Amino acid sequence: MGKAQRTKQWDPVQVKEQLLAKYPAKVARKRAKQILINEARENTTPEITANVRTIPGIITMRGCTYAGCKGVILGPTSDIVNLVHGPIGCSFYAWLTRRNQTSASGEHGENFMTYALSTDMQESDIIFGGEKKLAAAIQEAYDLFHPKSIAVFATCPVGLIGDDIHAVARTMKEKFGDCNVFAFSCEGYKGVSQSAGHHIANNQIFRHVVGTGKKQRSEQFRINLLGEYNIGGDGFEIDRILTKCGITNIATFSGNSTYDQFATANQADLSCVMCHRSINYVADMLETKYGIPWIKVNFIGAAATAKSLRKIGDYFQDAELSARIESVVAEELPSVEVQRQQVLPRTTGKTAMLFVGGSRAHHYQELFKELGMKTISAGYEFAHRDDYEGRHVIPGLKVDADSRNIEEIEVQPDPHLYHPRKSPEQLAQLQQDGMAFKEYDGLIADMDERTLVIDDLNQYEAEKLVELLKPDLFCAGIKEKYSIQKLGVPMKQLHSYDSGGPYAGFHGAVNFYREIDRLVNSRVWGYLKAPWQEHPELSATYVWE
Amino acid sequence: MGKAQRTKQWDPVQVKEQLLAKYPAKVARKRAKQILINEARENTTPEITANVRTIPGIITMRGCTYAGCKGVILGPTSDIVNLVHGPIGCSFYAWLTRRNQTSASGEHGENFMTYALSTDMQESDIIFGGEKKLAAAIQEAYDLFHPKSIAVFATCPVGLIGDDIHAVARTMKEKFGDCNVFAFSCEGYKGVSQSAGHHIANNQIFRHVVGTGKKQRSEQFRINLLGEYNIGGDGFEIDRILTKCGITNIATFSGNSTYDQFATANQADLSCVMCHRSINYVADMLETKYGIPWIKVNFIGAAATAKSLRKIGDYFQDAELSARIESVVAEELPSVEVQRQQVLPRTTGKTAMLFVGGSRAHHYQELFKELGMKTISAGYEFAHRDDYEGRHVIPGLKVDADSRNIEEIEVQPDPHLYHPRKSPEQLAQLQQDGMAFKEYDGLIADMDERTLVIDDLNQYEAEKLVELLKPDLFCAGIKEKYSIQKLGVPMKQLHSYDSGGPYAGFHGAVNFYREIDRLVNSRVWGYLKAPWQEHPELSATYVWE
Amino acid sequence: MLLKHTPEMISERSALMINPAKTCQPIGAMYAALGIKGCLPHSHGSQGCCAYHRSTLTRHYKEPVAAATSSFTEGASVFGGQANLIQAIDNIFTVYEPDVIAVHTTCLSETIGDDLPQIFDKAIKENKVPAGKTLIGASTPSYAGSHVTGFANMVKAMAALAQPGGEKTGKVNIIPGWVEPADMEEVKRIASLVGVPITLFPDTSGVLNGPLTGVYSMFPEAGASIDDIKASGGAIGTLALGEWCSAEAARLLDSRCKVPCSVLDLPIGLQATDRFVDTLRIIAGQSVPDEIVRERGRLVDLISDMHQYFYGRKVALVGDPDQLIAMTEFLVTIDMVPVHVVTGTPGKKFEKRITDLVAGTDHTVNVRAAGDMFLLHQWIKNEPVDLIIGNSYCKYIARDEDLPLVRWGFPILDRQGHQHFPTVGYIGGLRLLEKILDALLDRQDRDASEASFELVL
Amino acid sequence: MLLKHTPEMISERSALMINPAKTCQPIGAMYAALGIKGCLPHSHGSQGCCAYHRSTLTRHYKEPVAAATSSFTEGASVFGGQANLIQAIDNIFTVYEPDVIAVHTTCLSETIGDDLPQIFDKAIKENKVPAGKTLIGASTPSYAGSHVTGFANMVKAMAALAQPGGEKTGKVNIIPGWVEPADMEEVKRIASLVGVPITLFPDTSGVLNGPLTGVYSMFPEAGASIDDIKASGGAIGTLALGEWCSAEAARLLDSRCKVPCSVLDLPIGLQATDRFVDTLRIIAGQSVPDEIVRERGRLVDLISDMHQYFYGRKVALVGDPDQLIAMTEFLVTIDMVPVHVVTGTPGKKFEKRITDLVAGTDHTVNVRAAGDMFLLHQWIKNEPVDLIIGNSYCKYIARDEDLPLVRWGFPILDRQGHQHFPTVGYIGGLRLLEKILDALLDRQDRDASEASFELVL
Repeated sequence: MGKAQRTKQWDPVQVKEQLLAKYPAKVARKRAKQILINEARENTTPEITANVRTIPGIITMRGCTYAGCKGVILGPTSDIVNLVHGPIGCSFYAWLTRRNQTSASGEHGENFMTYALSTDMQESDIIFGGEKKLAAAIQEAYDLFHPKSIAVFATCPVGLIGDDIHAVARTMKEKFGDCNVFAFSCEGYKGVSQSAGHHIANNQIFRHVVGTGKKQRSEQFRINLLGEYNIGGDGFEIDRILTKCGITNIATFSGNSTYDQFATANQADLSCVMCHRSINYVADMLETKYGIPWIKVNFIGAAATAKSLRKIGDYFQDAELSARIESVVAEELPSVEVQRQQVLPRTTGKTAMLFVGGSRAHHYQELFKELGMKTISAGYEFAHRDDYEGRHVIPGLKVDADSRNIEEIEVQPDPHLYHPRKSPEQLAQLQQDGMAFKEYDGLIADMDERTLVIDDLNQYEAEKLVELLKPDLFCAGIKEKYSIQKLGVPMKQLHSYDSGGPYAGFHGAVNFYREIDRLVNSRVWGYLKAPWQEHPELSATYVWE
Repeated sequence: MGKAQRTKQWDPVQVKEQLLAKYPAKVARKRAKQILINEARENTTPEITANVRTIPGIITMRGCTYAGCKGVILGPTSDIVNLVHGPIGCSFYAWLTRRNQTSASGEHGENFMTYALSTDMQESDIIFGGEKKLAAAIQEAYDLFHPKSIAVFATCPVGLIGDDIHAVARTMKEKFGDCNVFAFSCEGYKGVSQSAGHHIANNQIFRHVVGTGKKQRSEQFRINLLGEYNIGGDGFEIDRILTKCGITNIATFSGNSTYDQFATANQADLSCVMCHRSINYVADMLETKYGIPWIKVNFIGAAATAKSLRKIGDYFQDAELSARIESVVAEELPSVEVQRQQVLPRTTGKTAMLFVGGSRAHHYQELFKELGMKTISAGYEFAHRDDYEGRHVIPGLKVDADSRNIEEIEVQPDPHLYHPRKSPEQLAQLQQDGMAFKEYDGLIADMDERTLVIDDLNQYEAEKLVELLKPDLFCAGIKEKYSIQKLGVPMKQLHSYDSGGPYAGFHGAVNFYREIDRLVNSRVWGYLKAPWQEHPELSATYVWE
Repeated sequence: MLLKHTPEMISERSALMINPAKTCQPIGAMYAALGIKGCLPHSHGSQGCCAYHRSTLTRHYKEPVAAATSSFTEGASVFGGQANLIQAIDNIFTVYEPDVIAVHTTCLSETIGDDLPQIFDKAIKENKVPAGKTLIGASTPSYAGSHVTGFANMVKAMAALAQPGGEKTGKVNIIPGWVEPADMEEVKRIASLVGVPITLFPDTSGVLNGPLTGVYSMFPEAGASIDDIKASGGAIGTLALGEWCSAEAARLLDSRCKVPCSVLDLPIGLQATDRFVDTLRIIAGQSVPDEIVRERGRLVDLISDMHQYFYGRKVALVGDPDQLIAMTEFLVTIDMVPVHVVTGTPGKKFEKRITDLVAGTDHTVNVRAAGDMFLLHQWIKNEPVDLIIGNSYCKYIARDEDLPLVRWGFPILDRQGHQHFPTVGYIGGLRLLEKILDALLDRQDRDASEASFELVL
Repeated sequence: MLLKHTPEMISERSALMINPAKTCQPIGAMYAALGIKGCLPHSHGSQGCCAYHRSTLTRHYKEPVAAATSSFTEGASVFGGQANLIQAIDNIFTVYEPDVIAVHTTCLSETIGDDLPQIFDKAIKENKVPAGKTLIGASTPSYAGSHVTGFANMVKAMAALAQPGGEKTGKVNIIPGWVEPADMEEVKRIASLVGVPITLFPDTSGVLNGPLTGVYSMFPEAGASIDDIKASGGAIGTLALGEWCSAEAARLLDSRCKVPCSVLDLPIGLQATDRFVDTLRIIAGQSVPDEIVRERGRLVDLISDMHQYFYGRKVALVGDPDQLIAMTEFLVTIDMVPVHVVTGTPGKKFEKRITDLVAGTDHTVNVRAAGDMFLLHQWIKNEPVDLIIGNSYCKYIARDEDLPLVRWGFPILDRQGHQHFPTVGYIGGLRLLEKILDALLDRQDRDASEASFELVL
């Protein structure tokens, strides 16, 4: 894998062909639509197929709806007891494996994230139904922990055998009186990826929790941060910066969150969306029901962080806030820049590929740009077309059989809690001044021409891509890590950060610079061949000293 | 090694013959005098040869004079900087290897025991003399540590090349003014064992330190504890008990001791000698020079501890003290007894052999008795005849070539500091009441008939003894440990306690009971043979289930 | 406190499992299938199962774990997964070209009643299975047994490949159980030293502790070959190591192919290894070679040298039944005291066996088969221990209770090296002793006062 | 603080060594001699030397270390130790019946000028040496070099037994240096796998990691035989592993017997092992066998898997020159940063070599050959590190500075297991990586806040 090979021109069309060559025709046809060569077009973004079924037998990076619901969305909340109704495995696998950190800041310092609760369904439960066992388990959880809320998650067989988990939850909620019990029909087979699970999770949180909070929030400059999961402490860093700026984060959905934060999220003045994919519909619902406008933000990358802060400042139109934001940026950015400059000569010109879940495949391109690195291929594991092409495609999205059963909540302005944060005139003025509400242009627009955008990349294509394009770095998840590294290419997990992080905000950027420097300049990849493989010839006799 | 073999009668005469059988005649003759079969005699103890040269080539347990001086006597003192003048090895080996614990109770919490200081003599020093280097090293040690005292130790070459370490020490002491520098001519080749080193060490401490203390000690019931080195915290336990009884230990020679303790040792009212071998002459000198009577004590064994405390109480003739001692014994002994009774059924009837340095080969027989165990053979590594036969033989001891050069200090009553603690009448009365001053009856008197008492036991004899007598436990030092255990017999280090201890006093007794229970009842020794060695026959075919 | 909501007082739970000491069958089947040469494991169910199993195995072994899934949608879940599986088989053989696909079911496909043999037949009829290629199937419903059961079921499916009435091979089948790749290697080394020709299946050595060479091979040159597994029906006999993981397969070989079997404990620790070696030498009709005798002697030696630190120290254990049985015996052997033993895999036989092993000591043992780590933690709160031995999840208990932990078992997610050094055999015993001693002495050093801090231990 | 008197400010010392990183020659000679089959080491000096060496070796190896001494008295020290040594030789051959007595001198006998060859001659003339028995002698004055020098000198004395002009054996001599018994075993295993017939001397494997069987044999069936050592003069060549421990002996074989030699680094770590294996395969004219290639690949794999925890972490090292050179290279290989390196054994070449090894990195290294652990500690106070690697004495520094410690080198007095697992070769590299990672991650776990305590690492 010499430098020469790496830098040589490659033809994306040929690469795409090679990715598809070995597939059965039907698979090739399908995948062809999910592999897009980015081209310059006038005012249009090329169309990609996304959010479609995984092909059986083609080794995918994706997980399931349960993973998206319990693992991703509800996992990071410290004071809700999560009870998985099903055989033991699903509870086990989602137990402490996501690295969402918590400061356990609930009312009584609760932290249930270290507990995996399950009804451990047995064959008899499958045959005779598991509702009684579920009710008993909820009771036992309540008796042990006395939490303010218990969330119940269905795994695959639950839906099939017809357990009515919502009815059980309702009954128990009523019985307890002081504990909000609610349930998620997030069976793993639903939808086509984790994305369906996010949706199910967010809907239920919105329905059962948001707006129920008694506490009146009176802080200045109140926002919600949507789609931030505090992996490796990202949320801590963002909160640090927000606090420094004088901005109050009412609720993060759902990194380091608490039940009460969700419950009072309706009191925010602005919703800021990090991961568009996992939660943009919640932002919409918050606006419709409570009158909270939303903007897209990105705290991945130092410049992006500064930009997002200013965007929030602009929204509030408060001179003092804006000044404070400027002073925070002025205080933090220079030392980040010093670190960047140190690393830059060692990273400039290197190439990266990013294939991760939601927005990270997009956001992290900011950081790579700051490092002078080029993202030559990227894609999402579970995105929809709008995440690639921008929100303008949403009205035209087709609802297929797999998406149809994922509930869309219809919301109306809340008779008591709805109040518009800005007058129509103010909003119009803000928009005129450049503030983009409810806007996201997607990943494709930000990528260079002739790069490859690939949806639901699989094991086979990943390996081919690496062989053909020899990137300096490949980013994906744990399942992909070692097969890529076996090829002699460093692989960075952008789900779990390989136990690293935080990578968000200013401190996070510095962490990331250092980590990428380590990865693309490690000595390790020079050891693949033994000396006798480099020089296999055998001299007739050994030359002694 | 079945039980049957272990309990069968053995003939000590035959055993002795077998121990000697393989030796060259000259060696056999010499060793015959050091191997004694204990016999009942009327009012006489059988005579044994001891404190004689080790036989070259016969693998001995003994160490050298330096080891006895630096390692044993000076090692446990926390606030004297010990500087070894010689090649590096001797300093290295005596570095933290003796397990003498310290509470660093010097004036400023000094603890120099973790430091090994050496002049690291090089060939040029051997050729041209090492005095200058020694002086420079003393200066550097002083500059770094500013101790109140620096002790200098000579190793083998120093004496041979004629370095005058005492002159160097004197010069530096005068130069510093606030630091007592003194030296020990403890070259390893002197004497025949560590014993000579103890003597050299104790003499110099007595000469350079004792009696120089400015502090007036005014506590009640002041004693010195001589010959206790705080291995594994023994001294801590003894001090705990003494303190509880209201007895003040002015100075321990030299476990957990400080310079100032030595310096004020002349102010004690009584010297209590633990290890007769290493220090009895100091007790004599303390009496002669300062008027402090001495008695033999033993804090190894619960009963022995109680007995020793009462002995001290009897000496002071103070009703309150005696009452306090009784109450301490009454408080502590019963729980020791409970522990003993628990272990007793598991240890009764087991046999032990003890071959250790000074008094332990004698004292620990107390503990084994408490465990219902029989000591079938014992001896000292470096004792003199009086340690075996009792002090009555001292006047008749021959001074041979090896002992002649080990200085005996002649002391006189100190013109200022001498004052008799008791009047002659009081002493006479005490003696009449059974108080034995300056008395030690030796090991032989306490051992059963037909047991074997062996001086300077060596590797070969140890192995033979174990093979022939199959004891349940063998006690010696680290060098012996593993060859004994290879024979399938547990081996307890009674120098270092195998990292165990304390074994002195009441708590120590309990520790020892448990440890011996572990050793003689361990499952380990049942694993020596594999099943195929127990049943080596091969069936024609394996019997499947 | 990270587990601050765990109360000391134990209340029996009838329905709620908290902090499981087990996971579900399919992951075991997947691990077992990786021990077949040229095999791609396939999860017949929702794609999340496969993702979870691959992730967990990858985190434990730090190696690529390739496996495919039928990626059920809601439709398949209602109408059956046959179409998905046949399509998957076709895609897999076309794209990845394995020699074998080892399919295991999930709670999903089991609940809807998919019938693997029937689907396999159809796939073959539809020419989706190229010549010379093999399909294996195991029924591994997640709602019965545990990951251990799933492993056993997949191994049983391998044994079902064995052909009755075939040629006598003169070899012995050894079924090693769910042990690390290095353990499988060590079992082979021991058998080879004793002179017993064996077929080991499954065999993940070289698969899940592979080299880094710049080449990724989805199917490394390692694992038990299908030919060897098929020929295992002509073996002299089968040694099943571990009742839970291996016995069923061995018994199937017996009933199907008349290959007699013995079920031994996992050769972990002195005495279980003794029995394993003794069995091998009797089968081989050979003397035990000096090298093994020396290794044994070294283990006994180290036991004696470390004994003072082990004696009477209390241990809490959690893991899988076969491992725990062997480890409990080993701990008793070295005079340690197993105080609490929990596995998640159900089975009363387990509780009896553990109780029997500890019966010879002065102590009693808390043992629970269908237990969980919440209970284990409560037991520890009620009767403290000196050491925990178990998987990475134990670190939370260890931290809260300030106890040393020896990581052993599955999964180990926060340390590396376990793949490379066996804990079976005498050499494995040395490693275990070293690990236990290090844990105890690190703690002793940490807690020592300055006065009692020791250079020499 | 246990080393509370160690100031941060460094003052150069001209005369005073504090907390040495070395000890004296004779102990090295004694260890080397234990690697000869049927050999009783003999210390010609005061009995204290022998007692100290035996104690230290015993504490490190946890095995019996038999050795005799001339037990000098004051008389012998003045008039010479000839009588003592001859008497000792007689007693030893009579009582213990070794095949060989390997005598080393001490500062005492060197200072008085005892001449071993002359004494040996006299002993032989006086018929104190039975037929077929061998005397070896090495001059090992304690006031020159270090324990490493003493080891090298005794090995050189072995090489001096080699007979010039003897039969060509077709074998390669390998002088392994002062490494653990398990390391010697591993060197033999590697050579055997590559297909190079070797004579390894000294060879303490089986001697200082012996079994417990109920039998004590002062002379186990292990070690390099005198016949093989004598025949080493007819070898193809000699590989000396380690300049400090082994080179002199190899060069003597060259000059005396015309056996050519190469001096390699100790095969510790990836690259030094690469060179060792590459040398072997060139000598053998063979391909490197798959088993070794796989082991190498596993090491590279583990390096890559652990790399994130190693990268940029600073290490302080103390030990012996050959070991430190190899370890420094290995640390650089894995992107760790050797910051302070101290050995006690003098030699400017050492300082240059270490500096050169670190030169390729962005860091500079403090290195001192004739240093001591007091200096090392001061260096650490001035530039803190993430890890200490060294012998048991480092635990005092580690405790005071609250640093993790990997015990490696000599002596290790407070842990066990080092005798049983090699750190040489690729497998040894795996062990070192595991130990380093465990030390770093145990610390990370200890120091993690509750929020950042991780299940998966």
